[in-house]
Amino acid sequence: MSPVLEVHELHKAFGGIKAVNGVSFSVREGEILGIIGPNGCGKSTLFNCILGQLEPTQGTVKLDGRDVTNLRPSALNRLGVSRTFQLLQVFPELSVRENLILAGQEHQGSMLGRLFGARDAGLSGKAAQMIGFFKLGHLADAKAGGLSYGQQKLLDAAMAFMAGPRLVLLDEPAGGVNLTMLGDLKERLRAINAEQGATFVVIEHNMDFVMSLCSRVIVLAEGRMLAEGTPAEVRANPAVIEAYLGH
Amino acid sequence: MKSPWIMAAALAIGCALPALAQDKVKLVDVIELSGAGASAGTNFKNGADLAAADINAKGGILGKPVEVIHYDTQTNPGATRAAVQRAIDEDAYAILGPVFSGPISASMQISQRAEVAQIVAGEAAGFTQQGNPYIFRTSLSQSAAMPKIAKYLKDTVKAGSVAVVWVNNDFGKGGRDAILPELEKAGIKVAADIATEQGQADFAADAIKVKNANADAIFVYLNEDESARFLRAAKQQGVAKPMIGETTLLGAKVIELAGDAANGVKGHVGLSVDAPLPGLQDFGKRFQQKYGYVSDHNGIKGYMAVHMVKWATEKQKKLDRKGLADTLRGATITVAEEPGILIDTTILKNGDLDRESFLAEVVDGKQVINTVLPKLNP
Amino acid sequence: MAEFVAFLIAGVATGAIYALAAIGFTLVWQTSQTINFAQGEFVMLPAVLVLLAVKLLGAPLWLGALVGILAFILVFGLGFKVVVVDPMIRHGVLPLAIATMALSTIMKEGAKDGFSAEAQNFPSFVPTGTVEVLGAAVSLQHAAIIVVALAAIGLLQWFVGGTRLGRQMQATAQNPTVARILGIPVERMVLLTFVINAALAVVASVLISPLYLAKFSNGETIGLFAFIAAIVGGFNQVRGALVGGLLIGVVDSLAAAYVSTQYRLAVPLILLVAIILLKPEGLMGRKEERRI
Amino acid sequence: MSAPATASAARPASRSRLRDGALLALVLGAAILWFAPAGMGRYGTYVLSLWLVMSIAVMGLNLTLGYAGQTSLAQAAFMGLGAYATAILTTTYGVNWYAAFALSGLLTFCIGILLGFPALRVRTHYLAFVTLAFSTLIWLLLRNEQWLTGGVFGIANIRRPGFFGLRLDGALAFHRFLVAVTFILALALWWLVRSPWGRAFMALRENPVRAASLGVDTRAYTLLAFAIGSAYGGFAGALYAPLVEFIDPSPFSLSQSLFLLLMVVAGGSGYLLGPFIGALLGVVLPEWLRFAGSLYLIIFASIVLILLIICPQGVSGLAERGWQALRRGRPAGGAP
Repeated sequence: MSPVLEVHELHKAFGGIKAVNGVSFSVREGEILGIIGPNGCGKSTLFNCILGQLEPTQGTVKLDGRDVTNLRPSALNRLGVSRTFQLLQVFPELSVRENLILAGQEHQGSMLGRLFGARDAGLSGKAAQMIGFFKLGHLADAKAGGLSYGQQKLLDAAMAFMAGPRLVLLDEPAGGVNLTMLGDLKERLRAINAEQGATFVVIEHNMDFVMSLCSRVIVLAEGRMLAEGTPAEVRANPAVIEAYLGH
Repeated sequence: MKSPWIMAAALAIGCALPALAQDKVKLVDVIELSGAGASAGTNFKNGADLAAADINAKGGILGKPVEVIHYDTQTNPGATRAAVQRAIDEDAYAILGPVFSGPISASMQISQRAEVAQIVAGEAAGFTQQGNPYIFRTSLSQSAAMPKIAKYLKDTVKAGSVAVVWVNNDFGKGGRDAILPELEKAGIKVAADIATEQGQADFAADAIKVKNANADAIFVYLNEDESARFLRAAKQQGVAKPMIGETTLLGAKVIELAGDAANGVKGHVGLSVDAPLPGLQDFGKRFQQKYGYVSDHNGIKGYMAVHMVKWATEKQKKLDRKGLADTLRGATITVAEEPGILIDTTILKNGDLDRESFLAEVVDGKQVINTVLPKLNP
Repeated sequence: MAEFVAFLIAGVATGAIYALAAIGFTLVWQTSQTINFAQGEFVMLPAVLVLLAVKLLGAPLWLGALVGILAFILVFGLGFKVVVVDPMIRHGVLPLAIATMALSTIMKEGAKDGFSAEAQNFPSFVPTGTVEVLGAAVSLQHAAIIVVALAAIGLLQWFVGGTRLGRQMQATAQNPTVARILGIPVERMVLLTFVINAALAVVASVLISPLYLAKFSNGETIGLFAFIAAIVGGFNQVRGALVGGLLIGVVDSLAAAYVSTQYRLAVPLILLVAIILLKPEGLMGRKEERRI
Repeated sequence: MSAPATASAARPASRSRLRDGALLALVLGAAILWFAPAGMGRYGTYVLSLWLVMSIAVMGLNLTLGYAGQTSLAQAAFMGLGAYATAILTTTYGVNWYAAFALSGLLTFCIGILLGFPALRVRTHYLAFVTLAFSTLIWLLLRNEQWLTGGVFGIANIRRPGFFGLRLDGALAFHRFLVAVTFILALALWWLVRSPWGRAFMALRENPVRAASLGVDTRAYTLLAFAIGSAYGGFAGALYAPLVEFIDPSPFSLSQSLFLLLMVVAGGSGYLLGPFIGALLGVVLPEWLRFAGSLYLIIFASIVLILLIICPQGVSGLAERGWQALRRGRPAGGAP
């Protein structure tokens, strides 16, 4: 079975600084891949290169075998790659429901069809389902800007799944979320993975979260891949211990 | 959310004032009080106010006091049209102003439809050539003034080539478009054709261009303060050729602002408080007394406009709006008959004027009238 | 060639006017992200207030100048900051920019109705006369403007870099949150920049008005050109105002000379667009961080 | 132009309901305005007509700025392009007004797309500066190309259109025509902002990066926001020309673009009815203040300034806040 995402020899330099220095890996269908590493190891830059937010200096990104390097974020998303951001990124002036409909609408029909078609682009049902799934039912018509941080985080994740993506990249989903919410979030992600067979890549700082969620983990340090393996293997890897304790 | 509509209706009703009973002679002055034309408009307004005060002090028109109401055009056609429309809804006896040709063009059809005389201060040639019988000027049009200048350049200055400096608004462009064919007719070469912006910060580049054109004379057609600043810049750049202009180059304001640089400037003056006519000089004194500065030609126009209404109304012996325009058309108003007209004036059928004008020169910071040019059709 | 030099020098002289007016733009932008559409009126008004004070009080010029200038700094330095900027700054750049447009109308109309619709001479403390620069005539007034613009920018650079107060101000401009943590009285620093802005406007007004005359409508042109100059030079650098001002002056002068007098305004604007598309932070500006 | 962050507890998003209220207000407003001029005189009628025309231009800018978050200082220039296109086509070439109206919209739509391109590179105030330059360049063209535009002397005697043989030359007839056209254009915009496009525009305003990551083609929507907003400017111009029956470059200058921006913000940017309120403030209020004589512009500007200081979100923002406070049963308080 071919991998969903293939990253080959990706480089990204800012001036003289090499933030990502030759990273290659692939993501298999249905797995939850974790990418960890100390601050400034190039995790976010790697993400942004894969997602077309930044132009890689060198290297290729393939989705289902198709070269998608340098594709614009919106085009990539419509091919089924979805993401969340490290900092909160919901649309504060739109309601929870509208946020979700927006997350799905560009995957439906044509531009003109969206102008003359239904107001909700036929996504009300799907949005309600997501709202239920992420337990935001009582807030469906509230402005997203008025939600608590944890609730916004859930909404953020829900938006990423709205269009039934092939692959979801989550950038520090656990950051700033309290423990109860964290449990909720992990449980929801697992459920989606199990029910829909969705494939994830998670960047995370929170080791416990990654280790308990992911089936495979990649460790980055100074723009390079340091280790790769199951959570248990990685935890036991001396180079990883060195990198983490050394910092 | 219905409130805006209700507010709108209320405001609009507030705009629609009831017509006043005719115990006054109500003149509405639609004039540039803000925007690019504000200086000219303010002069015209003050002139009209002074005229109303003078007339009322002597018992009004046919025993009724004159009331002049001023509405700002913002030097914008849309707003001008609103103001004129309002004047007509308010049963104005006559409309005075505006000055700029855009606002005039936007409003003259309205007064024509309502058959109300509109006495404007514009000098551009166009609007009296459209067969509108209700439009009247208060000054010579550029198409009347420019031949005189071309003749002056040819016969008196004996210039073979001229640099033309003009301000790029309707006034300046109109003057420029009117003088170029006259220069050609007179066999004078145009050595440089230089547009300037109203409110331009600095005239050094223009002065250098004029200097390099090396023409025999320079024709300057700018508004008053720009005229003054151009003269100063030209002096600074060492431009030594004679500066020839029209009313706006030789006015008292220009002389005040330009100081030494104005000396030696010559040209044609339509209306001036320094003209050798007692009426104009007396007006100039009283205007300065009242407003603290010297009136420019627009102040004189405002004063005349009100007196044109007075003369015609007394002539027809009734407050008849349509009759006012009919009486003015083709009339000749003499100072002997109506001192407030300040200078004998003949009104042509199309609203243009014919009257004496002057050739003047600035000597030692004073405008000196050299020659009185007769009417075209005495 | 001599002709070209003459246009160049004339452009530099005019550019100094724009530069002097543009400094204040960059200053208030840096500390409070305020785009002041009334900046031109800020330069117009002090001269008018001085003349008005002389007229109303019947006072000698020095007293009128003192009264007019103090009144201006009080109202348009302090008052502007406290009454207009403070309540609006939290709501983003746009509403405040719009408010300054309304303010510019009030200033313009106020000067017209309160003083005069006519241009007035404004006395100069620089002797009249011209100096020859590379064969071109430059008035002493223009020369003084260039010198003062240079001095003002030098002084500001020294103040910001070399004094304790100035460094506090700079810290405030760069990151108010951190500055506040460091115990810098941020509010007072921002206020200080507005007072400096008003004082600079006074200097510009006093120097420019003898040339440009005191007239209510003068702010329109000066404001537009100062604005263009500030953007071209770099909105977030005080020295950008100088570079931008001189460049725009020269470009304007050369455009009038060699392109078209009717389209001379177009040339600085095309330059402006080119700069924004190629180097948005301006010639001398720092790159502004973009949040993702 | 970040949206005000309200850290308060979750509050109901009453926007959607308000927008449907907006439809009701539009229908009602059109009905009132159809009959309003009765007994108002030609002046009152003309001012109302002018208000409607300006409202259309402000509506367009409100779409570009208020909904899609793209600052434009060129709306008056687009109005000018529309007005001149219509005037030239109808007076010089004898083109039917309706065709000229459509062509004006098409022209400004296309030029709007072109002006949108810089928006793909630079944002916020830098974008504003580019549009400022564009606005002035258009004005220079209108003034200088006398062979085409009449230059500073403008174009006079612009004919008013008819309607299936009905003459609309009279003030009241043309006013009613304007009410109908404005109503249709407002309705179209109402539909647009409720459609998925409207949602995408708002997403573009609030967070373009996030929007792109959700598949929103930010490039296409940015260009469309400019194009549609500009086309409304063009439509307004195509109506302005026959309303005033004369045009010259002055109403399409940079200061007028700024003034239109003022109307958007003062009326409430991002609200469907905001443009009507904004244009009411910008067009009708100064007329109404004329009783104050020479001080009327100072009073007008002071009112706008005070309004903005009290409520930077404009009148609609104030109304929404008051409405919400009322519904929660407590008096409308100050700023949040």
